[in-house]
Amino acid sequence: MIGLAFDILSWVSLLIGAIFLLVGAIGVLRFPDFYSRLHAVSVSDTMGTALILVGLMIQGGLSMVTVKLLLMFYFMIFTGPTAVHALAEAAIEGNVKPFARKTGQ
Amino acid sequence: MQGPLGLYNYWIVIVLMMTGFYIVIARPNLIKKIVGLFVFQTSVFIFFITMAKVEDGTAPIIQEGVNLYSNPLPHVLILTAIVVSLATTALGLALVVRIRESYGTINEDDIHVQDEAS
Amino acid sequence: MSAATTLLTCVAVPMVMPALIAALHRRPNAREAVSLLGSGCLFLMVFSLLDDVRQGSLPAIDLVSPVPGIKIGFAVEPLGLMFALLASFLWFVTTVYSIGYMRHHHEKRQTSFYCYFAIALGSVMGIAFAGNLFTLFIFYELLTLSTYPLVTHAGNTAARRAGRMYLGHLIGTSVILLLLALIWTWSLTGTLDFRAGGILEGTVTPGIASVLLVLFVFGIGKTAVMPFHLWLPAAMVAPTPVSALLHAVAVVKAGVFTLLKVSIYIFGIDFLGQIPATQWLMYVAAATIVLAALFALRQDNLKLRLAWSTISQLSYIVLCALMVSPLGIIGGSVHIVMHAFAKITLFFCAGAILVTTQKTRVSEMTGIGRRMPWTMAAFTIGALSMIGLPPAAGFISKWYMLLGAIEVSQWVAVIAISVSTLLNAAYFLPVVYIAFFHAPPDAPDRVDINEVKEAPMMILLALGITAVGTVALFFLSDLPMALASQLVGGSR
Amino acid sequence: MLTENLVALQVVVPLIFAPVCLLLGKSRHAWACALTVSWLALGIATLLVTRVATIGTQSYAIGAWAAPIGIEYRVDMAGALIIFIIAAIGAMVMSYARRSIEHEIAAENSGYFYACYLLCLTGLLGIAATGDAFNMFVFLEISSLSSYVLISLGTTRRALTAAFQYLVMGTIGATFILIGVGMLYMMTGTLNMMDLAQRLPGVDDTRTIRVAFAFVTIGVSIKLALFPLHLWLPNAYTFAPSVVSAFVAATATKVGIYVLLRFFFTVFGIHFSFVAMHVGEILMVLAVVAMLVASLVAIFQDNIKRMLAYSSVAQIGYMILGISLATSAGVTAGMIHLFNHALIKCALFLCMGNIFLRLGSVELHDLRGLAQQMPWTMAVFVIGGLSLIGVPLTSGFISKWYLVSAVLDAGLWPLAVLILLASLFALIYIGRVVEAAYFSKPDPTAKKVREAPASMLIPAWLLIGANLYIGVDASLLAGIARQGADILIGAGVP
Amino acid sequence: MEHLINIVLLGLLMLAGFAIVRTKSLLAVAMLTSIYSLLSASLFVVLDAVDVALTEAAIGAGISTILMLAAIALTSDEEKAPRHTPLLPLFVVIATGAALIYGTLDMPRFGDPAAPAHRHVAPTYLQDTPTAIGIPNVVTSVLASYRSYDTLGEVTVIFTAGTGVLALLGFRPRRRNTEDTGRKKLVILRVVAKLFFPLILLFALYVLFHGDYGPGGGFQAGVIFATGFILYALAFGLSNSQQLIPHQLLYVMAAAGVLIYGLVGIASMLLGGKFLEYQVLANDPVTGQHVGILLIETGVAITVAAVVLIIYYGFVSRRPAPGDI
Repeated sequence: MIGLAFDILSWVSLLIGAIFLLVGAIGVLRFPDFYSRLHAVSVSDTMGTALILVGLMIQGGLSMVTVKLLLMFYFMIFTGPTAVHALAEAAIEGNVKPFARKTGQ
Repeated sequence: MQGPLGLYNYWIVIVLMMTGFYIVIARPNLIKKIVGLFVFQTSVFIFFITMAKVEDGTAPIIQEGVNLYSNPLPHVLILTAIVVSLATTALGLALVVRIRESYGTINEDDIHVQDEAS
Repeated sequence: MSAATTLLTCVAVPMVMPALIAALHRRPNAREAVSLLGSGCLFLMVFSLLDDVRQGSLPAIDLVSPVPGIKIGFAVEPLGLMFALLASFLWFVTTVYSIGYMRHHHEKRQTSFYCYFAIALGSVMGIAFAGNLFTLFIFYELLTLSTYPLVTHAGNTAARRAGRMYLGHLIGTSVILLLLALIWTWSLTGTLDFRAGGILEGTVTPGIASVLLVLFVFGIGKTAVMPFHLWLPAAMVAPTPVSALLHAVAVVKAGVFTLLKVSIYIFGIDFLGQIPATQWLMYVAAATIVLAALFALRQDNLKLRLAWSTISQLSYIVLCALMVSPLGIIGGSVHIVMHAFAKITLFFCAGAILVTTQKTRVSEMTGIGRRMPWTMAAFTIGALSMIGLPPAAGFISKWYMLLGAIEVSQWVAVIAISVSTLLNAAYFLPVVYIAFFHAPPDAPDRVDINEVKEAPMMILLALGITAVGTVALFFLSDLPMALASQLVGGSR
Repeated sequence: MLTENLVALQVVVPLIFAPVCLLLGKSRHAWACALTVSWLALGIATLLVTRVATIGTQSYAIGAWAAPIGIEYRVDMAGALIIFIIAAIGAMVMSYARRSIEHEIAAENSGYFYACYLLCLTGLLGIAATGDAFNMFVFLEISSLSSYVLISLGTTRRALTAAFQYLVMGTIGATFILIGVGMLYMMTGTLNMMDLAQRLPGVDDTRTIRVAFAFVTIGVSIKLALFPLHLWLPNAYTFAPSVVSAFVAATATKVGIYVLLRFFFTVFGIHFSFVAMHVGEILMVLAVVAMLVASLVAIFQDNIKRMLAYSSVAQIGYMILGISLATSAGVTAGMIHLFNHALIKCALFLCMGNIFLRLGSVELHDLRGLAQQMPWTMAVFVIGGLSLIGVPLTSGFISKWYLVSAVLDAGLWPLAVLILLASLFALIYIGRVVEAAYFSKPDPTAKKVREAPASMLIPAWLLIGANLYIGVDASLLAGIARQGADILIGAGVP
Repeated sequence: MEHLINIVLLGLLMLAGFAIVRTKSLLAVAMLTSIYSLLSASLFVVLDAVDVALTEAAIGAGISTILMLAAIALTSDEEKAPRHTPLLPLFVVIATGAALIYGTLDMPRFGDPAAPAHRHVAPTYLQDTPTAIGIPNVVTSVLASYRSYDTLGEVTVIFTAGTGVLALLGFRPRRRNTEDTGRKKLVILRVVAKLFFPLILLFALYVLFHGDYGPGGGFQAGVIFATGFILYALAFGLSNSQQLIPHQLLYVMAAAGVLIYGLVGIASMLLGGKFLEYQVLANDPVTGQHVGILLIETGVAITVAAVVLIIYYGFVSRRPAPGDI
């Protein structure tokens, strides 16, 4: 019974994570400029991977695998946002202008 | 999977190989050529690893209670080949950088023009 | 000194002489003395071998073997000895001549001239004493290579072009055809030794033998059988002593000598008769005789005329080599000697005229006989010998040739010899006639045209010796005849 | 310890000293180190040859893992001959190298140069010694990568493009070999050549093995610059530093030919290669075309190094022609020519190095009248050239002799004519250089140059001496080559 | 299920491959190549080749991509259209591909346990490794012991590449304070990098020493080790990272790795064994194997780390050339 509950929980987590990733990917394709794309990908990606890792941890139970997944989780939490931040920083330095709808007309 | 369909993996790998090979011989851009070689070699690695796979086997790390493993030898060969590929890529790119410095271009056609002129 | 050692020394002496000559390049007198001394010694050494051969012992020595079944080695046999005697004697004479010619003609780079000359003579000795076909081939190539610098001696564009022609023909034919024939023979028989009666008989079919014979005859480009004859006129850009000794005697005679050796010792005269190609090749030789004589008729340049005459005369010997007749072989062998003496005399004369009057064309030589009576007298003797009239040596060889041709009923050969005799007369006698009986033109240099102003002493001396030799050989033909008979006797 | 580990030491000694060379840096110590190691390798190779000649094929299980499990080093007479010529050329080139390298390569790069040189030597020796198909690939890559570097160190920028071109083609070739080896492994489960030879007959009627054969052949053909896959070679030899041209020209393609021999005769077996796959006919045509076309192209080159490069393509044609006959005589001829050509080409390229050192150019028109100023160097060229043509008493003649008689034995006399015709072309291109150097008047504005230093002349003359010695007495070489060929033809029976 | 993942991954690989052909921007090509490599690494996991997957991810997707980006930064980004029609290359490629497909027709089916490749030598490795070598990871045992000579060759290859890049691009240490001025904003990156740098090195050591038991070994460890330094260099600038590890030390390390490997071989010879016969290194053969494998894996890691850094520094310390013509 408990097993089934964990299973359901894990699958829900995995599924939501996947949806997040998908949404992020769609965002990258649909958004008009670099910064907004970055936005789309950073937030949803971090969340998505985090959820997937949680789902997997539930699957793994109390084992060495879960410890490794935890470590990965730790890494993801740090590196994802940092990388996106560095990208944005580099874009500013490289004079990438944000998209702005022309006013008037 | 039985019958000729059991070979689909190889066929796709061959398509991948030929993609890389095509980039090498058809593209005049030197970096693109190196990329082509990289793709070509990586696809050959997939070919080797594919042949090492044993249906229902697991990674060749000996564990209790498992007695069907995939073939470890191609893995070893490919480990070596990957490093060779890295070496080739590094050397090729270094050459590209030097060529760009002395020719001002990395396009093979332009280089030919310059060589003919000299 | 044993005969074998003498044999080696004969080849080695001219080969090491260049070192001495080069060392003495600042002292022309010493240098030329070395040349003279060397050539004299060589002749004496070759002469010392004569006794052995006459007594029937044939000294031989083998050195190394680069490929199994193939040796580099030397041996004496009558034909080779005859050729060696001839070449070494004429070398001595030519050296005398060269000293006069080169100095008076102010040639450059005389040291290298003498060096290459010596090497070329060494190669001729190697050819003459070669113990097998392989050794012969090596020296054959060496001769080509060592005479190449002599041909291009002038260093100008014309000389270089001639040099290319020379190398192209000689190396080309020898590498593609002769070498192929050589290797083929070796792979068929496993040996390249000269053996009395030949080595091919019994091992190959007449068909293959035909192909081999064709390869040999054309491969030995030095015989200047048409169509591989153009190198010889081209080589005439060389200094006259080179033309005289090498391109009238040493090089071309090495060619026909090789062919004689091949037909006697590789094919064997008897086997030669069974080969279908022999007959056809004889026709080629006969055609060469006549055509070259016709070409000679049209040359105004004296040296070129002599060169075409040489082509014609060489094919006599080729004809004899293929005639399958002992008398023919005798005639051919003796003709090597007879023609050599006559032709070298003629070339000496051409050189003498060039040095003295700077003239090269026959049409300019009107009345030259009055100015250079000795030279032109020698020329006349040479011409007579060429035509084959007594009392010149050429008569003897031609006589045997004709006898041989009649003996085996080769009427084409008989006709070719007869026609060419007429043609010889037609292109030599006008020279004599112009020189002696035409009035000289108005002399631009205000010397008395009737005053005798002969060539330098050394030149005269040399051409005198050979002219006398030409006559003397008519009366004293025993030695060459004896050697030639021994040759045929041995092969029977 | 020494004698039983000889085979391993042959390869391992240069390998271990390559990093040492790198550490020694730009000082002359690097050269001294490379020199010592090269001569050491030659010493080991000499011992190895005698050992193989006296007690037969040497097999060495690395790590003590017996053959199909571990990697085997296997040196038979053919392999020993190749190892010996590589080591000998290596020693000669290194003795020569110092002055030339100081002149042509920036001082800060010389340490890298010597390290790469030793690596290249390692790779080549490894290919010749190994009995394992994949190990061969690894060592092929060592030698290839290091030769890309060596070539790229040439004096002009075109060296870079030449090296790049070589890198691309070489990698394609290596990848083809890898595909082929993979298929072989797939069908047999082994990588050891002897084991492959035993297991292949059971599966050799499959399409996979046929394709594997084709890929290995094409891959190796790229490496050995078989016409028409030779496109990388002329540029590479022309623009590489002189020392590298001499070393690579004399060894790299030769090793390629050895690999081809190994695969054709040992691994696939003579029946499969020549009867089932008809590789003999294909190679024969390509070889003849290479001989004639490359020789013709060589005639029209004004850069002498380029001319020699095309000549190499042509000479490879000779070797392949011998192999394509698939007879004992043919393979013997191929191996003899392989050996001789290494000696000849190395001497000729060293000679070019001398000229480049003094003249700064190897263009034909700059060479006019050079024979007066550099008589010893030009004498090397003349003798080497004569040997290339195949004049008697030089080693080239011996090769031609064996080759033509092998061709005649096979009943293919038109080929014999073509071989001799190609040597005439050689006469023409060598003749052009000789004519310029000896029989042309020097340009009056040209600067006077001195003869090259003795350190550069002696190695070249040693090679020429060996060349002439073989020309006079080839029985030793021919015997070894025959023995090697018989082992190959006999499908590796020791 | 595995087949499904397999097919999806292969499909994605094909997409990536075609995208590489079509894309003109070289930076995009470099990223696509990285994706290609990562996809193949995933495929390797599916196909049970975990060691290879780790290596491919580290080397193919990681280091190679960095090198490509560095090279593009030094050259130019745009690819010009080819001047010749691609008919001949297309023909060659199709012919080669057709030959290969022809060759596949007699191959054993994918995953067939009865294929000859799985019956002949490989079973010996799988059976003997636990007893003869005493470690569970068969890939490591084959790599480091059965076929350790290949691995020596492999280290030599990478060493050759390092030497070659040195010879081609040189390697000049930068002075301080030439490039750090513009990077004041990178605070976050620097903090994170500082945090992760020791962890990465630690992880490299884990991969090195755990290679006997799980996926990993000298190569992967060396690359990861080098990645740590590359991260440091990205965050803190080249000169700072070079202070961390002076370039002379890199030379010595690159050489030392190969030497360690070679000398282990020589040592086993001197102890009376064959080249690289580890059994003689200790009294007990299995211990000998352990010692030998550990030593050579360390050698591999040292050389790989040093060479990767040498190559990286070689590229990035080079000034970009002036604009394209």
